[in-house]
Amino acid sequence: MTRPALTRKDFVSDQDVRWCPGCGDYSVLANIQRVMPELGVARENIVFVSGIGCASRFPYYMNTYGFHTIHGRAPSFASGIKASNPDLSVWVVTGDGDGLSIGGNHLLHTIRRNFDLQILLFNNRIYGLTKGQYSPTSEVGLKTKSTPSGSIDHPVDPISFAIGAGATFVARTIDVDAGHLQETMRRAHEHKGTAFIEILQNCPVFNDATWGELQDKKTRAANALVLAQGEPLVFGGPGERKGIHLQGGHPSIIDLASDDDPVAKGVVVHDEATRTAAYPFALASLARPDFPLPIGVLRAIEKDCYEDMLQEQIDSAVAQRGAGELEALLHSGDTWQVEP
Amino acid sequence: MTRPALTRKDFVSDQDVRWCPGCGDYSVLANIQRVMPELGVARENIVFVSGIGCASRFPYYMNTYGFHTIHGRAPSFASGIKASNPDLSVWVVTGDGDGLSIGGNHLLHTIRRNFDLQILLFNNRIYGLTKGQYSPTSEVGLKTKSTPSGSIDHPVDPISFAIGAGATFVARTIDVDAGHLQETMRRAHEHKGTAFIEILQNCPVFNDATWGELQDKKTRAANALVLAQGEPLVFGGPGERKGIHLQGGHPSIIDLASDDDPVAKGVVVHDEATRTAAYPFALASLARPDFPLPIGVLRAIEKDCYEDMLQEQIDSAVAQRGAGELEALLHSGDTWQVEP
Amino acid sequence: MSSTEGAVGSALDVKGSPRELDRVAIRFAGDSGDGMQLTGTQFTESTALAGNDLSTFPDFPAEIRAPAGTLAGVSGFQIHFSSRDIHTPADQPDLLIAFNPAALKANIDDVRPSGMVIVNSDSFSKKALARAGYEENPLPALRERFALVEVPITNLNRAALRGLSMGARDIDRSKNFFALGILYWLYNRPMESTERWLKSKFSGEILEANLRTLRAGHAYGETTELFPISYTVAPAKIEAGTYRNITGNTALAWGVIAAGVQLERPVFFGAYPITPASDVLHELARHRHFGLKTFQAEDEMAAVSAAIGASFAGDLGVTASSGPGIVLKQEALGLAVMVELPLVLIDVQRAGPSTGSPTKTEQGDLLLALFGRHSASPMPVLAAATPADCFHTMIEAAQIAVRYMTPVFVLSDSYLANSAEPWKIPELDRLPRMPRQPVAQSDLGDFQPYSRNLETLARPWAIPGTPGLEHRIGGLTKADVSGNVVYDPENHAKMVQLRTEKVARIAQDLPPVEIEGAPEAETLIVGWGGTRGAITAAIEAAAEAGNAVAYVHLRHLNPLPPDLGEVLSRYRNILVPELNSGQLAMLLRAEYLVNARSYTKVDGQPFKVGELADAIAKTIGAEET
Amino acid sequence: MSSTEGAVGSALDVKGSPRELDRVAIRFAGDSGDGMQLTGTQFTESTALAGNDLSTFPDFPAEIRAPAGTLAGVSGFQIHFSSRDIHTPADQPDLLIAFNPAALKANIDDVRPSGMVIVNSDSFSKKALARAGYEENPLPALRERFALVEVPITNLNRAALRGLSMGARDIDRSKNFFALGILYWLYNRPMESTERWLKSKFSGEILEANLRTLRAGHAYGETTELFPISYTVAPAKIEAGTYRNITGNTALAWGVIAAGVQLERPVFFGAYPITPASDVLHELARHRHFGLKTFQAEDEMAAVSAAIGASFAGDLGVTASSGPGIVLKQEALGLAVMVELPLVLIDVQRAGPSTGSPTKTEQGDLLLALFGRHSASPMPVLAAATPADCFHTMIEAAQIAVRYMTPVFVLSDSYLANSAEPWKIPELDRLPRMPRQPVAQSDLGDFQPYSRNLETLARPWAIPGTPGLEHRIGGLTKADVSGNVVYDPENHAKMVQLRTEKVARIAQDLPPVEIEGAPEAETLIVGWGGTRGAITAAIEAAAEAGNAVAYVHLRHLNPLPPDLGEVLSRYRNILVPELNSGQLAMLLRAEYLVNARSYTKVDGQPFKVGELADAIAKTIGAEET
Ligand SMILES: Cc1ncc(C[n+]2csc(CCOP(=O)(O)OP(=O)(O)O)c2C)c(N)n1
Ligand SMILES: Cc1ncc(C[n+]2csc(CCOP(=O)(O)OP(=O)(O)O)c2C)c(N)n1
Ligand code: SF4
Ligand code: SF4
Ligand SMILES: [Mg+2]
Ligand SMILES: [Mg+2]
Repeated sequence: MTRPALTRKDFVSDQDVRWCPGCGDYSVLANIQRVMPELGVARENIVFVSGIGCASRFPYYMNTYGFHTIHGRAPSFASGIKASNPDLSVWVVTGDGDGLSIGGNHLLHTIRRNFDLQILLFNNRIYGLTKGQYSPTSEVGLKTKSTPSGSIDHPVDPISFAIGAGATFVARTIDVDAGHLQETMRRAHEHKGTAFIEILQNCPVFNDATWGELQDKKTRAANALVLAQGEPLVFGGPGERKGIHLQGGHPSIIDLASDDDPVAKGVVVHDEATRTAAYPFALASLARPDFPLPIGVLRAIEKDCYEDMLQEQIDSAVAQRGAGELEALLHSGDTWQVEP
Repeated sequence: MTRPALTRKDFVSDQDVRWCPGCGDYSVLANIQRVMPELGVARENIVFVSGIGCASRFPYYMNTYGFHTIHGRAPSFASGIKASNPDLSVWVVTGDGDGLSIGGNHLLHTIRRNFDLQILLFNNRIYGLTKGQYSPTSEVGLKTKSTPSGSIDHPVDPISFAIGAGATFVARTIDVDAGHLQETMRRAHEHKGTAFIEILQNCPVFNDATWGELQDKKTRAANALVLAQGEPLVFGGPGERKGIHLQGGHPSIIDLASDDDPVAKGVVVHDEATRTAAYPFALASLARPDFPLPIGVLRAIEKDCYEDMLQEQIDSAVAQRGAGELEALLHSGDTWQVEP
Repeated sequence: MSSTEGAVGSALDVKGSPRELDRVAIRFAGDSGDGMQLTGTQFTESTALAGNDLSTFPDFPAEIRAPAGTLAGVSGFQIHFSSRDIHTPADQPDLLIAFNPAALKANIDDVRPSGMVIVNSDSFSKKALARAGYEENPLPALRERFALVEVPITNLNRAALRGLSMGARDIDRSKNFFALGILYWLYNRPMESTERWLKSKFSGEILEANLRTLRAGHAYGETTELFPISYTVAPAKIEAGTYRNITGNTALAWGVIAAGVQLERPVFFGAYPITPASDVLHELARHRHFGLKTFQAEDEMAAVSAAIGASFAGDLGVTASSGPGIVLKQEALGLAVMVELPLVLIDVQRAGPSTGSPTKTEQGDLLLALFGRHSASPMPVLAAATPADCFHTMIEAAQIAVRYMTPVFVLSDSYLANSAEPWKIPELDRLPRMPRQPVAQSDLGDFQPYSRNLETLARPWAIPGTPGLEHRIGGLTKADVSGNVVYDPENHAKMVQLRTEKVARIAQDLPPVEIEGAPEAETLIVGWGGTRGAITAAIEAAAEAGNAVAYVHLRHLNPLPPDLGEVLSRYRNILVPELNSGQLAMLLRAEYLVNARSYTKVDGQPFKVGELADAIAKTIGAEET
Repeated sequence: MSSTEGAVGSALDVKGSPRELDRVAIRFAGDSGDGMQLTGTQFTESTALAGNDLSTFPDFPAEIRAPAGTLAGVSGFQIHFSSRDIHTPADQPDLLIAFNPAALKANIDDVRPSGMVIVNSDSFSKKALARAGYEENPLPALRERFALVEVPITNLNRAALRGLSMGARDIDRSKNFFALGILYWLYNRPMESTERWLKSKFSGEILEANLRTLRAGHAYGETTELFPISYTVAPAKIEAGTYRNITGNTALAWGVIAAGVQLERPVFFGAYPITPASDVLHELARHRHFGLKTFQAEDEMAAVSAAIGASFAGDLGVTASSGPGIVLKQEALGLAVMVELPLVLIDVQRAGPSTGSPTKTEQGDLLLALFGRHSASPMPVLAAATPADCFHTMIEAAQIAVRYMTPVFVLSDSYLANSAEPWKIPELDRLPRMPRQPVAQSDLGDFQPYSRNLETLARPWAIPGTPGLEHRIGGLTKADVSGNVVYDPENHAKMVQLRTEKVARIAQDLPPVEIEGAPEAETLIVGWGGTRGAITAAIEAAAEAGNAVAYVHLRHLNPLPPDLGEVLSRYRNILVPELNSGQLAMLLRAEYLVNARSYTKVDGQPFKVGELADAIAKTIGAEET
C-alpha cells in the first residue's frame, strides 16, 4: 500500500511538551521529528522507549508507539520489544543518570548483545528531573544539592564505556547542532546493531553551560574534533590548524601550517571500522582540556545482532525438527498405557 | 604491640573447603593464603567481601573478617566498609556472573570512584554455582544448559570494561600460575585505589579448559603476552620471537630475529602509567586468536580515592565550622521564644 | 525596621483597629516560576515569630516543568495559623491569592464560600486565560461567590522598582514580594524575618528591589481602599520554650544526626535520589562537620548495600528512598535480617503504584514494609505521626536497630516530608534512651558470632579491626551460635524462630497504648503515620458535634503494642482511617479477629478534616441504627 | 531383553515366588558423585512402566560441591510406589541403599524401624568413616535395628567389568548400575527402560560396561543368599490412558509452551538463572522449534523488563525466578500492573530468608506475591498443587493474563519443581479455555488505550506495527480512557479502584470451592500449593483413624473464590497447614474474620504425613475438650 509521504507534523503528538524553557531537549526533539519522515519507516513501526528522567519523557511527544518505563531499564524493555518483533524500529531515550547510573548494567549488556536499536543518551551531566543532583558524568568538584561541598566521584565517559562494552556503533553529537544531530540520527538508523549516541545536552536550570565551549559556535572549532570517515583528524579555532598524532598508543597534538599535508605530518586518518577497538579507544581517550572532544561517529562495524541469531536458531530448529507439535511434546520420552 | 609474624596457616579458617575436585579456585585460595602474611597487615584489619557464586564462597575459607553478601552487590558492601573504616584492607571476590552479569553496574561505579579496594574477578566464563549456564564472558556458540543450541551473546572483556570505567589499576593473571598470581596480589595490595584483577580460572565441571592454552605451561608462551614495566611487548612459543607494534592506533605483530633489538624494530615498550588510557585500551583490544592475551599489570596510575576525598571534606568542614554540635544544629535558623 | 512599624502604626489610624480572628488559612498559588513556595515559607516564618500555632502544606506540580501558565504548572502553598492549637493546614483556605488564571482555576473550588480571593489582574490576558483553559474571563462570575480583590500586582511592582537598572524580567521576578507585603499588612505580621532573610541571601540591586517592593506592597495594602480592614490573630497559648519550624524531611535528617550522637557511632547515609526522599540526603550532605558520611550511590541496591557494609564495619548505616526504590532495597534488607546488623531504612511514601504521582502523598507501603521480602524476614516497623515526630521516630528506630541488632523500617510520607509545624526544640538530655548492648570487645576465648543477649536475643556487634573477633557472616542459613553454614532442618527452623522472636521482644520496650479523645466512648478510631493531624482535628470536630470517640494512634506497627488487643476488645466499633486500601485494618482483623472497619482514600491527597468527621459521625450512626 | 526375563524367571525357581506388597518406599543415598539422582530416575521410569502409582522426592545437597564423603555432600532420591494411589514420597523409606558412610549417617534415622538397609561395604574404610564423622563402625549396632545387607558393590562392579580397557575411575563410575540391577531384581522391575536409555545415551565400552554391570547386579540379587526373597507391587488401578512421569519444573515449561499454542501468541521467556527455577529456562531453551524465544538476561530486572517489552510488542511474556530474584522483579511488575499488559511471573519458592537454603522447599512468598509492590498494585495469584498441576496452573495463569490484561503471579516450590508423579497426558482439545479478548485491530477512529472491556475491565492490547493504534503508555498515573498523564485526585482514585476491581472480577470465572474429605465434618483443613499431596494423605490417614475432616485446597489466592467465605462459615474449626509462618491463615482471618488456626513448619522440608495427621487429630481433640 502506498501512503502519503510523512512530514514532521506527523510525528508530533497531542501532548504539551513539558521541559523548562531553554532546555536542550527541545532542540533534540525538534530535530528527531524532522529526520523521522526521511527514514521511510511507517509511524506504526516506530517505538520510542525510555526510562525515567526529563529526557525520558520524550516518547510522550512522539506520535509513534511509545513506552515510558521505569528508571534505568529502558534498554531491557527495548530488547524484549525488538526480540518480539524485529521489524520495528526501536529507539531508546535515556539520560546520564537513567542510562549510566541505575541503568549502567542494562546498557552494558544490551550494547554487547548488539540488538538492532538506537540508544540516545542525553548527557546533561546532572539529574534534572529530581531537581539537581550530580550524575555519573558530572565533573569532580561539581556543587549540587547532594554535593554542597563538591562531588568526589570521578566521572565515567559514556563513549569509553560503550566501546569497552563492545559497541558496534558509537557516536557523539550536540543538542544544538541541528545538522550534525540529524545526520547522526540517520547514520544510527542505517546501522544494523546497537547504535549508541551520546548527545551533549544543556540543562539551563541545574547545570547550565556544562558543555559551553562545544555548544557555542564561536568556541566549538577549537574544542571539538569533528570526525569524518577517511579524513585526517584535524581541528582548530580561527587561525589555528592542528592534528592528532598517535604513536605507540600515545596521542599527541601537532601544529600544522596552513599548507601542510596533515597525513604527511603524521596526522591520523579517521577510520570508523578498524579491526580492533584500539583506535576508537584512543579517540575516546581524548579528553578536554588537553585534547579536543571527538564529535561524530567514532566507530561503526558489522556484527551479528541478537535478534537475528535468535531467529536463525528458531528457523534451523524448525528445519531440523519440524514446527513444534504440542501433542508430540507431551508424549515425548517414556510413556505407558493404562488399559481400561 | 609486636605480635608473632603470621604464616599461611593463620589465614586458613576452620571450614572445610567446598569446591569440586580440580577447581581453579583451590589454587587461587592457596596462593592468596600464602601472600597474606607478606603484606604485613594484621588479620583483624583484613576483610574479604563476596557476592554469590562458587568463587564467592572464598571468605568462608579465610581466617579474617568476611562477608558473603548477595548476588552482584559485593563492591557496594565493600565501598561502605571502606568508607566506614579506611584502615581496613578490603578484598572483593566475585565471578564473571556475579561481577559482570548482575553486578556489572556496581563494578563500574565502584571502579570509577576508585575506593582503595582489591577486586578479584574469577573468570571461568560460566555460571558454576547454578550448575552451568553461560556467562557474559562465555564465547559465542558455547553450548550450556541454558543455551543448548549455543550462546548468541557477544562476550564482554572484563579488562576493556574496567579501563572503560576509568580503573586506576588493571591486571590479568592465571589461577595456576602461582608466582604470577602472588606477585599480582602484592601489586594490587600496594596500589592505592581500586585494583581490578581478572583471574583466568578453570571450571573443570562445567567449562573445562576454557583457558586451555594459557593454563597449560607448554602453550602459554605462544599465547600470552606477559607484561613487564619498561620492557618491550615481546612474546613467542619455543623457537619464535614476536613483538607488538602500534601505529596510528592499529596494533600488529612483527616477527623478530633472535638478535633483533625489539625497540629498534618498532616494538612498543610497556608503560603502566601512560597519561591517557589510549595505550592500555590498545593492549586490552588484543584478543585471541589474532593476538596473544596480555597477562600482568596493564595499567597502574594514581588518582584520588573516594574515601580520602570524603575524609578531607569532613576534616575541612570541621576545620571551618568546628565539630558538629547537636544543640547548635537544632537552634540554627529562625527560632522564637514562647514565654511561660 | 522602623519604617514598617511606622506603616503598621499608621494603618491603624487610617482604617481603624484590625479585627481579631482566632484562625486563618491562606493559600498562595501561582506558576512554578512565581516563587510560591518561597513566599509561603516567608509568611510562615513571620507567623511563627508572631507566636501563632500553625501548619503548612506545599502542593508542587509533579516532577516536571510544565509550560508556564498551564494547570499542570501550578504551584501552591497553604498556611493555617491560629491563636489555639491546630493540627492541619485546613481543608479550605479563607483567602486565596492567585498569580495567574491557571492558579485561580486550579484552586478556586477549595476556597471557603464567600472567602477572600486576591488575583493579579495584570495576568488575566486572553492568552493567559486560554492557556489555563478558560473560555471567558471567570472574574465577573466569581464576584458573586467571593470577596474578590483585583490587584495589578505586576504593574504595581514595576512602578515600585522604577529607576532600578535591572532587566524587566528580573524586576517581574520580585512581584511575589509585593504580594507578600500586602498580606503582611492584611494580617499584621512582622516583616523583620523576611527582611533579615533577604539581606542574608541577596545584595545590591536585587536586595534593594525585593525590600522596596515588599514595603511598597505593605504600604499599598495600607493605603488602598481595596482592603477596608486588616486582621490580627493573637498568639497561641503554647507551652513555654524555644520553638522553630520544621518539615518532616528536615526532622528525619536531624534525627539521623542525633541518633549518631546519642549512640556514639559514626553515621553512614547511603541513598539514591528520589522524590520525596531526596531532601533527607540534601540536608545531611550539608553537615559533614558531624563526621557524617553521605554517599550518593548509583542505585538503591548499592545505597542500601553500602549502608549495610558500613554497619558491618561499625557505623550506624542509614538509607532512605520512596516506593520504587524501597522495593529495590528489599533483597539487601533480607540479608541484613539474616546477618542481624543494625540499619535504619527510611521510606518517605508517595502515591503509586509504579512511578505514579511522585509528588503526591499516600500510606501505601505498610504491608510492603512487613511482607516485601521473600520468606520469613521480620523487620520492626515504626511510623512518624507529624513533621516534628519524624525526629523522635528516627532516633527510636536507631536505638532499636542497635539494641536488637536488626534493620528497622521507618515510614514517613510525602505530606509529612514537606509540611512544616512549629516544634518546641527538645532538651537533648531529656530525649528518651534505650539501654543498648556495647560493641563486642576483643577477647581471646573463642568468639561466637551468633551467640545471643538473653534479654534481647541480639547477637554481638563484632567490628572488623577488633583482634580476636575475626568471623564470617553471610546470607546462607546460619548455624545457631557458631554462625557456620549448615542445612539441617532443626537448625533452620530454630533460626527462623529466633529471628521472629527477637523482633517480637521489642514489644517489651513499648509503652502502654495511649487512648486519646473520649476513652469511655463506644467507638475507637485507630490511626497510624502522617494522618495524625487530620484525625486529631476530626475527632475534636466530631466531639464538638456531639460524636465523641476514643482514639489510638500507632507509632509501632511491628511489633504491635502488647496491650493493643485488650484495648481493641473494649470497643464496639473500630474505624481505621488510612490513605491506602485498608492495610492496618487488615493487620488488626487478622491479628485480633476484631471487626475493624476501614475508612480509606487513595487519591494522592491528605485527609480533609471534614470528610473524616463525617466518617466518624456515620460510624456512630451506623451503630445506633 | 530375554536374558533378564530368564533371570527373573529363574529367580522364582531358586527362591520361591516373590512376596506381594501394596506399597514400598526406597531411598537411594550416596555422594554427589555417585549418580543417585540418575539411579533414582531410572528406577522411577521402570516403576512407572510397571504400572504403579508413584511419587518421588530428590534431596540434593545445597548448591555447593562438598568434599567427597562428607555429610554436606550427600545426595538422596526417594521413590514411593504402590498398587493404590498415593500422594507423597512417604515419610519413612522401607529400604535405604547407602553408597558410603556419610549417606548412611545422613539418612539412617529416617528408615522405618526394622526396615531394610543395603550398604556398599567396600566404602566403609576408617578414612571414610572419619570423613562422615563416625568414631566407630556403625554397622554392628545397626544389625539390631534393621535388616542390614552388606554388599561389596565396588568390587563386585569391578569384577563384572574385568577385561574392559576402561580406566579404574570410569569403571567405578558404573557401580550405581550394579546396585540398580540388584533393586530391579529385588522388586521385580522390568529393566527395558533403563537399557533403552543407556543405549540412547552411551555407546562403545561405556554402554557395554553399564549394561553388563546392571545385569550382573540383577544376577547377583538373584543368586546370592543375602536376599532370601524378592517382592512385587501390583499395578495400581488407575484411570485408563497414556501416562508419563513429570516434574513440576518440566510441567511449568510445557505449560508455557501450551499456553502460547492455545492463545496463538508467540512466547517470550526472559529469565536469570536461580535455583530451583533454572530448569524451567533449561527446558524451554530446548524447544526453539515452537518459535519460542528464551532470553537469559543479565539480571532479574532485565529479565522481567524484557518480558514486559515483549508483551507490549504482542508476545506472551513470561518470566521465572525464586525468592531473591522475585523481590528484584517487583518494581517492574508494578509497571506491568500500571500499564496493564499480560505477563506471567513464575515463583519457584525456596527456603529463605536471604540466600537461605537454596535447594530446600518453603511456601514463604504468598504475602510477597500479594503485597511485595509499593502502593496498591494488585496482581492475581495462582498456586500449583502437584508436579503435574504446574502444567494446568500455568495455562490458566496465561489465559487470565490475556483475558484481563494483567500480570499474573504463579507460585510453585522447590518440592514440586523436583518431584515427579505419573501424569495422564491430557487431550489437548479437552484443556479448559477462557474466552479471551482479541488483539486490537487497526482502526481509523480515535483509539483510546485505556478504554475498557465492560465484562473484564481489560484495556485493549494494541500492538506496535498496527496502523492507527499508535499510543504511549508508562508508569505515571494515567487518565481514565485516554491514558494521558494527569494528576487530578479524582482520576487517581478512580484508576486505583479500576485496577483493583479488574482483578477482583476474575472471581467471576472461578468454579465453586470443591470440598473434599468429609464435607459434613466439623473441622475444615484449608491448604494451598505444593502441600496438597501430604495433606491428602494425612486426611486419608486421619479418616482411617476415625478423625474425618473436610478439606479445601486453594489454587486461587487472589482473588479468593467468591463462595469461600460461606464455606468457611460452615465449620467449627479451621486448620491451615502451611510451610511458612501462617500466611494464608492470616489472609483468611483478615478477610472473613474466622478463627483459622495455623499448623506451620519452616525447616526447608515438606510436610510429613504423620505430623499432619497428628495435627488434625489434635485439632479435633482440642475442640472436644
Ligand atoms: C527506582 C527509582 N529510583 C529513583 C528514581 C528517581 N529518579 C527519577 S529520574 C532520576 C535521574 C534522572 O537523571 P537523568 O537520567 O540524567 O535524566 P535528566 O532528568 O537529567 O534528563 C532519578 C534519580 C526513580 N524514578 N526510580
Ligand atoms: C538475586 C539472585 N539471582 C540469582 C541467583 C543465582 N545465582 C547464584 S550464583 C549465580 C552465578 C554465579 O556465576 P559466577 O559469578 O560466574 O560464579 P561461579 O559460580 O562461576 O564462580 C547465580 C545466577 C542468586 N543467588 N541471587
Ligand atoms: S531540569 Fe534541566 S533537563 Fe530537565 S527539563 Fe529542565 S532544563 Fe531540561
Ligand atoms: S562448579 Fe566449577 S567453579 Fe564451581 S566449584 Fe565446581 S569446578 Fe569450581
Ligand atoms: Mg541528566
Ligand atoms: Mg563463573
